[in-house]
Amino acid sequence: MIGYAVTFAFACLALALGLNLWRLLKGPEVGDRVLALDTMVINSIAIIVLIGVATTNNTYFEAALLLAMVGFVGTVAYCKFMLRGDIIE
Amino acid sequence: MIDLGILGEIAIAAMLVLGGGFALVGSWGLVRLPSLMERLHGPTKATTLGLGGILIGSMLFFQLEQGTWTVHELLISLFLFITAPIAANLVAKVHIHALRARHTPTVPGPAGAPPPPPSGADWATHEAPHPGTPASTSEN
Amino acid sequence: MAVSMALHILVLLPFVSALLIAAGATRGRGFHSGIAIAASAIGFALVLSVAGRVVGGEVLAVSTPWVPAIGLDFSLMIDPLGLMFAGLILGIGLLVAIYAHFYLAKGEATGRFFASLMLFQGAMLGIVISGNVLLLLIFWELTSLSSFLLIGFWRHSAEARQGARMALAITGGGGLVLIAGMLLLGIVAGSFDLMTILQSGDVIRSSPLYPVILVLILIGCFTKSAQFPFHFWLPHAMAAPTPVSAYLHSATMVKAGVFLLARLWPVLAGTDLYTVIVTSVGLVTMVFGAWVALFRHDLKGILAYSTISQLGLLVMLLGFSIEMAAVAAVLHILNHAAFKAALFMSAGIVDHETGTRDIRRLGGLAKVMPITAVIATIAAAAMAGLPPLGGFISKEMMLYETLEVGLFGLPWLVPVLATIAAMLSAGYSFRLAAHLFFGAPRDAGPHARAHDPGLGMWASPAVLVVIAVLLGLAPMVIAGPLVASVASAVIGSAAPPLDLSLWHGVNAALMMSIAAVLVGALLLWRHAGLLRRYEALRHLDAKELFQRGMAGADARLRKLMVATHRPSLQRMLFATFAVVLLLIIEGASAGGGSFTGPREGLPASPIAIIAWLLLIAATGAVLMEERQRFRVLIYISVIGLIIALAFVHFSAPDLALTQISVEVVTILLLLLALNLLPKSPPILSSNPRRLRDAALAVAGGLGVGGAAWAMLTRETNDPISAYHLANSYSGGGGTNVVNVTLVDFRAFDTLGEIIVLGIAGLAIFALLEPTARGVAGARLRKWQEDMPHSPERHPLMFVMATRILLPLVLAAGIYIFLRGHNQPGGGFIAALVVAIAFLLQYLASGFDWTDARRRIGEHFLIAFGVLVAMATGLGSLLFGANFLTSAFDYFSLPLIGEFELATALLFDVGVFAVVFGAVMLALAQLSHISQRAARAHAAQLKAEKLTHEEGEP
Amino acid sequence: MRRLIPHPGLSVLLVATWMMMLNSLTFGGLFVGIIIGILLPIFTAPFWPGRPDVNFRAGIAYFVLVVWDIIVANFQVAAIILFKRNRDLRPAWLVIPMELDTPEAITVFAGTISLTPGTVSTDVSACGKFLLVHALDAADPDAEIARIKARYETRLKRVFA
Amino acid sequence: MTLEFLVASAIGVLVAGGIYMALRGRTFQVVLGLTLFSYAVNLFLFASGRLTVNRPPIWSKDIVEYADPLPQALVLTAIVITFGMTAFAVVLALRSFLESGSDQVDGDPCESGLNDNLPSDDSGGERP
Amino acid sequence: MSLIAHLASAPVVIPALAAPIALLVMRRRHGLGVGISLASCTAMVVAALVLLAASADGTIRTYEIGSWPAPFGIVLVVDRLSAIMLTLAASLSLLAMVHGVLTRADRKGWHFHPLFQFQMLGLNGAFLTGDLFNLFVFFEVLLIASYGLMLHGQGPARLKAGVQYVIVNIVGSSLFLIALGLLYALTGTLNMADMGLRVAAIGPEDQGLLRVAALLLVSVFALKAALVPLHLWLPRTYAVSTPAVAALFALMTKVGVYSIIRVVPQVFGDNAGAAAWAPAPYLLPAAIVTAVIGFAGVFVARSLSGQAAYAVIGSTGTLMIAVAAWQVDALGAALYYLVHSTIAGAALFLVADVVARRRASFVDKASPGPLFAQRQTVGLLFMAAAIAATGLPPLSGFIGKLLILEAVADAPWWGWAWGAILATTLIGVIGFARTGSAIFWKEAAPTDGAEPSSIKRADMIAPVAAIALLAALSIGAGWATAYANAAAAQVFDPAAGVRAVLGEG
Ligand code: NA
Ligand code: NA
Repeated sequence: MIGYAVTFAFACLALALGLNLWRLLKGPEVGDRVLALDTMVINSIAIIVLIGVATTNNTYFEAALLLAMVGFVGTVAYCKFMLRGDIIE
Repeated sequence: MIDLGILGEIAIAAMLVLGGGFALVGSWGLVRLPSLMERLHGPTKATTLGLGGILIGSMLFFQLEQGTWTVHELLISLFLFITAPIAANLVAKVHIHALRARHTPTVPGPAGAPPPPPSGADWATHEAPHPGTPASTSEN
Repeated sequence: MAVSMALHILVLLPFVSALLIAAGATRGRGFHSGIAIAASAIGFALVLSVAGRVVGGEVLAVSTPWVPAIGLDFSLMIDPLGLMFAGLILGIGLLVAIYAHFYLAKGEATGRFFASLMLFQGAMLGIVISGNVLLLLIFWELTSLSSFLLIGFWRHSAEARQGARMALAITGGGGLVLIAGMLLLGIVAGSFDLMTILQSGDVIRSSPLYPVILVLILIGCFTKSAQFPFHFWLPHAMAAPTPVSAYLHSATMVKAGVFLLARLWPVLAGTDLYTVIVTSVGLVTMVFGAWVALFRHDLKGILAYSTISQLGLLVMLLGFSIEMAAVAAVLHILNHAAFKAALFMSAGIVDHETGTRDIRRLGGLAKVMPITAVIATIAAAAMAGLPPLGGFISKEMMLYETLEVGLFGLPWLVPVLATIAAMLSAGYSFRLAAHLFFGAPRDAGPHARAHDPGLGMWASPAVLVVIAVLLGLAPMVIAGPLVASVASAVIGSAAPPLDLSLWHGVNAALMMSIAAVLVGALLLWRHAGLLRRYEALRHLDAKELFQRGMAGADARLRKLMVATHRPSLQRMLFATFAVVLLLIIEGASAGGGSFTGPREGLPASPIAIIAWLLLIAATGAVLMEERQRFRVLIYISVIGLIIALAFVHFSAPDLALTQISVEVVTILLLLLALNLLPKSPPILSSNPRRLRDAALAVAGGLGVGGAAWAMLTRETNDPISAYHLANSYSGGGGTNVVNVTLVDFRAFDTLGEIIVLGIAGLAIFALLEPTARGVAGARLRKWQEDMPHSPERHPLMFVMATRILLPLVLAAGIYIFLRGHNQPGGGFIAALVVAIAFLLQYLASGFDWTDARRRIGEHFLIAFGVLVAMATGLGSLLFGANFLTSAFDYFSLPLIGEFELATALLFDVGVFAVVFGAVMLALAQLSHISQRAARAHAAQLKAEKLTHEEGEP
Repeated sequence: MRRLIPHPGLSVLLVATWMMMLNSLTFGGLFVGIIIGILLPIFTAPFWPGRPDVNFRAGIAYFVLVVWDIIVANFQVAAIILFKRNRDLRPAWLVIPMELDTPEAITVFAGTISLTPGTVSTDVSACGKFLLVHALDAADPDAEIARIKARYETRLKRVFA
Repeated sequence: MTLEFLVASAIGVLVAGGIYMALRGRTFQVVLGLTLFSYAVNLFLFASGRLTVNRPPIWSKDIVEYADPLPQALVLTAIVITFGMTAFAVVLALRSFLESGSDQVDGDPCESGLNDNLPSDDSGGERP
Repeated sequence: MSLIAHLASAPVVIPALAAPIALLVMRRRHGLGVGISLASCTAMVVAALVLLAASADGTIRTYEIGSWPAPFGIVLVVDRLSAIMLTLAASLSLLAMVHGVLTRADRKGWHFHPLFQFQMLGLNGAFLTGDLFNLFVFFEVLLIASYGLMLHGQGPARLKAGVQYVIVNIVGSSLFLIALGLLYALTGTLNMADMGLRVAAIGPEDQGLLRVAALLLVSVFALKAALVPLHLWLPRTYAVSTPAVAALFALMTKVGVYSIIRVVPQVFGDNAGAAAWAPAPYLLPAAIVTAVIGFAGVFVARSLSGQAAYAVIGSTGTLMIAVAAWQVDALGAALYYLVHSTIAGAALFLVADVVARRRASFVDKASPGPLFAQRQTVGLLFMAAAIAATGLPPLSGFIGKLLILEAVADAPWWGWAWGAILATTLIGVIGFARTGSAIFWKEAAPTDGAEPSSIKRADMIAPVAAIALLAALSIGAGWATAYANAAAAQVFDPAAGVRAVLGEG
């Protein structure tokens, strides 16, 4: 049962990534693209956690943790760039 | 290995399905909602819960399947709790800034342009926060 | 004196004296000339001291191994031929030095002059007494170099500079050809020892390489000896001071070619090829030189062409491949040296006294300069081949020998042309003497203050003229034994019986001589008319041709080089990719084997396919929207994310961690830079170019992707990493094999890697530190923001979030650092995480606020980190182990439990410090400059506003 | 004491975080965690000037409430995304007057609003007295403002006493 | 479809993209091209250990099979070095732009190291 | 283990310590930093000489970093070839450093001394390592340090050239990694000796891939060596660099040549199947064209530094002609000429600087300028450097060229090689004679009157020393060529290397 659930979740996430890509390419606003990227990061964290479950291996959690910690830095930087140009002023 | 009860299995599977489902819904919202401000709601919430579901599923899984407590997932949630609103906030700021600056692809959504605050001051994105107010985190 | 010492002194003396003169270059003329005269005199005395033994048949030789690998020995050898030339070089060198002392004005750079002169003397001596042909080549090239300095002595004159360069180009180039010839000669002979080569004549002449060797060596000789068509450098070398001409063009430089022809006569001569080439080149040169000499007006020009002609004579004689002709050549070498040096010196005196060398402005000088007139007239008579002078004897011998030689099957050709040449040379000799010293002065100006110079100046030519006379009057006494022994040395066997005298009875040669003199007189008589006709003809000026050729070559080469070497990065990269691509294609097709290997593939899950699609789409988007720089960065982020996921999927957690954190820092960096760069630049490339680039890109992608496919579908080949897996825990004390590899098995790589990063930090600092000044500073000040920015610097929520994130992320960093040895993580990733935590502060709260709160400078961190890593590595030396050997142990403390301590962890501290320091240094510098730019902008706006307000009322 | 433990809440959070990262309960781990919990806030104190007074009990209660709200409201948003047509949506801007007066409190308030579904904090006014919030589907903006103020701001005022 | 195909084709696409971008005329594009190229290179180097799913090289007593740790260590080193190089290149590109006002990668045709800022008819500064 | 056993690591340890220490002390005490830097260079010379002497008898010294046995750990290998390169690098570093300090070039920007020491670390590491990936790492160390040094002092020309130099080399490094990946995938090892053994066992189905790897790897080295057509990056980069740095850079192309010499016989030698000597057919034509292009550049360049830069290319071409014969005596000749041409190139750059410093705005352009200080001596120095660069007697270049000519005489293509070498010599001679006569002989009235005030003779120390080294190399040519030939013989006996590195087993 867990196996099916994992497969289902993977499928959902795969689809989600595809939808993110669509928004990423479509835009139209810069904010849309940044948002799409941010969502991709969050979905990726989920994927990494799922890989851990699927392979019964928790070696990958650090990757997920790190992505959660620093993934948004990119988002923030992109936004700061759009707002101020100079991201570190 | 601890015997995995059917209930545990159901719980894990439910959490994973829920999580996957929410993640998908969040990303679907990103695609179908009419403008950036609406789209912003999808990922920041549905996706967090989606991830939350998967995290809880994972925690349960390692507890029930492996007999090892993992609390790493909570840590991930903690960080997301802190970072997700910031990301959303900044994207929103970019939007209203672009609206005001008339950057071309940016158009107001169904809610229109944001109204100004009732006081004389404008929003911080348009007007530097006044010194001495809580909104001001001046350099010193 | 021991032979070896004498020889070494002989060859070293000029060089040592050149050095001495150069060292005392600022001292007086007397010092310089004194050393030169003394050195030449000592050398000459040395030659005289051994002359008896050598003429007596003894060959003095000494050899020291120098470069055995190529058979280059420092071998010196004096046989009669070498002796004669050494005597000429030193004897005439002595006279020239004396002459030059008086000739050169006080203010001239006599130090430079005499140093170069002695250098040249040494080089010439080296040529004639080398016992090893490679050594000879060295001296040969040295004569070209030192003559370059001598000819260009009056460097303010363009003539001198061009003449020097031309001489260098021709004689130096000929020397290079000679190298090829000599090397082949030595290779065929099996040795570069001169004696061995001289004994290998038969082997060489029968070698299939003989024609090649011959031609190459002849080119070397002909260029040096100014043979047609390489003659044209010589007249232009006349831009040199006269002592130089007297030296170079009488007995030395130009004679080097003749010397070498004579030297190698036993080896090369005797074949039809040799005879045809050498004889005809000599003959043509002889006639041509004499013809031109007849119509020159510059005294030195006349002498130059006469030298060309006389050298042609010598070459022709050697070309006959007849023993008696060789004897005649030897004798004429002596004669020519004597009269030509005397003539050059006389010309110099005339020039010195009258201020001109134009024969059309001179005349009747015999009245005012009688001594000079006597000397020069006798010398000219010798040159004309008048009895009872030495010139007559050798010329007559030459004419006699011409009768023995048939060229191209025409027995009359050589004698007739030789006689014509003799007529012409008589003609120009007569003209030289007559127009210079006799008749009426043609131009009062130069004539006015002319008088004979002091003894110092005329002594040298006088001595030479005396010799020239004696060579005619008592040839057998003066030169008989020498010529005989030299001739036998040239021939390689005993010389034919020698009978040098003025009178050999009435024979064809005498008739030809008489004809020559008569016609010569006729030419003098009818000179004016002939000259008009000569000048009416259009003459091909070889110098002009040479210079035009040179300029043309320069222009064309230059155009080609500039066109192909445009500093275009696009070209550089295109060339690189194209070369590599071609090599990949070649390797794959020539190497053979299969494309797809036998390894079974792993099935791809739908999510893997979607991730792949994401990557492809993002890459495509990068290419489609390459000019939308900001968007492109977002797409790059996607690619980075997918690659991190791939690393997770493919069991590489450490890599995933690294990829994630590096990605963030890279994006920050790119955004910082992008802010100051143009955001969407205009299109630069044309469409065909884009197509071409795209084709190359696709091909490159197929190549590398194909290689990846081929690699991935093959089985592994017993990789050494099995050892790492097996020894990681037991030998390295850690379960994370990747980390143990980094800090232990391959810690040396990691040391290099952190140093790379440290250097990058330092170099970035060095690059950006001065940016606020100079042009960049001005540009920064002019920098205009290209979009309206939000006035809010530090968004509230963001700032507050970072306050709690900093300690949390730092804790995570510590955790990642500590667990690295056993679980994914380690110093590098921890450093990046910590750096990101701090960068977040910079992002949120600004540079100044954050920087004021940081405590440790980045420079210190980098230095400290490298030192810690090095100290860890060197620490193992104390325990007798190799550099970077690690140690670890498990300890136990109450309450805390068991824990591990490993030196590798200390090493990782070094890694941490360097990486953190470098990342912070790079980004802080970069952000600083943006900040400065912004400030400068604000300051400018303020200033503008002020002036605006001032202008208002 | 204030210099030794500048942010007690942070110290506790750090120890908890550390233990979560270690993923095991050992004395050794706790020992290191406590050291980190003490040292890191001291080290990072310059980066967090000012110390909000926090009522931890109220804080924990607030946290539980928010988590619950997140879960519940997530379903609402999911329903909107899945089932509500775009033209039926009633997105609106809410301008919420704030009584909170520390940046920490405002941040938590705004963060809460963002995390709880249906609303995203967009901006604070330059005077610091108003919060701009975007609501995904708010038929009655004023009621929504009142709800948010009542549910979160009132409680937060107690947390940041 | 196999993972090997996905990886190999991704490498190929990244290489193609990298080359194309690197051949553009502006520093920023070139740097991005190098970034794409280095992604591909890192993947390639990683792939030299072949693809392995779910066997991270964390040693444990009872596990026999692991992914090859060596390429991973090499790629880690390569990533770090590439980062340093990229950072330097970016800064240099910026610095050069600030100095010259142009972000073109191609130099002035007159600076080929041949220093032909002298009139071209002057043969080495020497006139007949 | 005695200290002498650790000596093999000295050439990397010394600069790796000196650089950070100099970095630390430089901020407060410049003089002390300079002292450390000079001391480090001197120590490297001493260490290299000791290794040179110790390797003379043919011993191959290995040093296992971290005590991990080869091929599993990284091993340093000191044979005659490494010893030669180390000695050359150290001597050159001392020259360049002395010049940099005397001309105060080290003060014209930041971090000259640390960067310089790191550069030496990279060079020495590259010459020492027996591990292919480690070679890559040291390549990167020396490259990034060279970027910093190349841009030292800055200015628009340097920055523009720097962008190209850096980017081309980044591409080169990426290609290096691809080649490394292929080789590891095929052989499962990174140790060069081990790889040489393992290539023999590669099956027929993998030969194409192996050959691709070989060609790719060598083309990367060819890029570093600046062989045509991969040479385009060099002229401007070297011409605009700070002269003290450019002098050291004269060695940089030789690192590429060294790598080719090191890797091809050892890894892609006789038993490498389809990859055996795979690059050989391409190296010779490339070398010949490189020599021609290089000296054509010398002919047309109008500044001394430009000529020096092209001379570096030309000399590499000449050198590679000999290497491309892949025979012991030719390689011996190549090694001798390598040492010579490196020092000669450095001498040219240094002399160009000496000239430029005295001619104010005329710098080292080949246009007549006003009289300048010590013209006589500088002119002589230039002549000596030009003689060295073109390979005329009496300096060692002539012997080097004779060696090469003789060594390739029995190759079927000897005519091409001889023609190229001799013709390029002439082209070079004419080129240098032209610029020399324009600068040292021709005069022009001062136009801007900005004659540099008092230039001391001290800046001639380094170029004079370089010329003296060449003279010594010429006088001691017997010994030097014997050593070079022995080194070449060692290169062509990979089995001995394998025994030394992997043990008898
Ligand atoms: Na590490
Ligand atoms: Na070790």
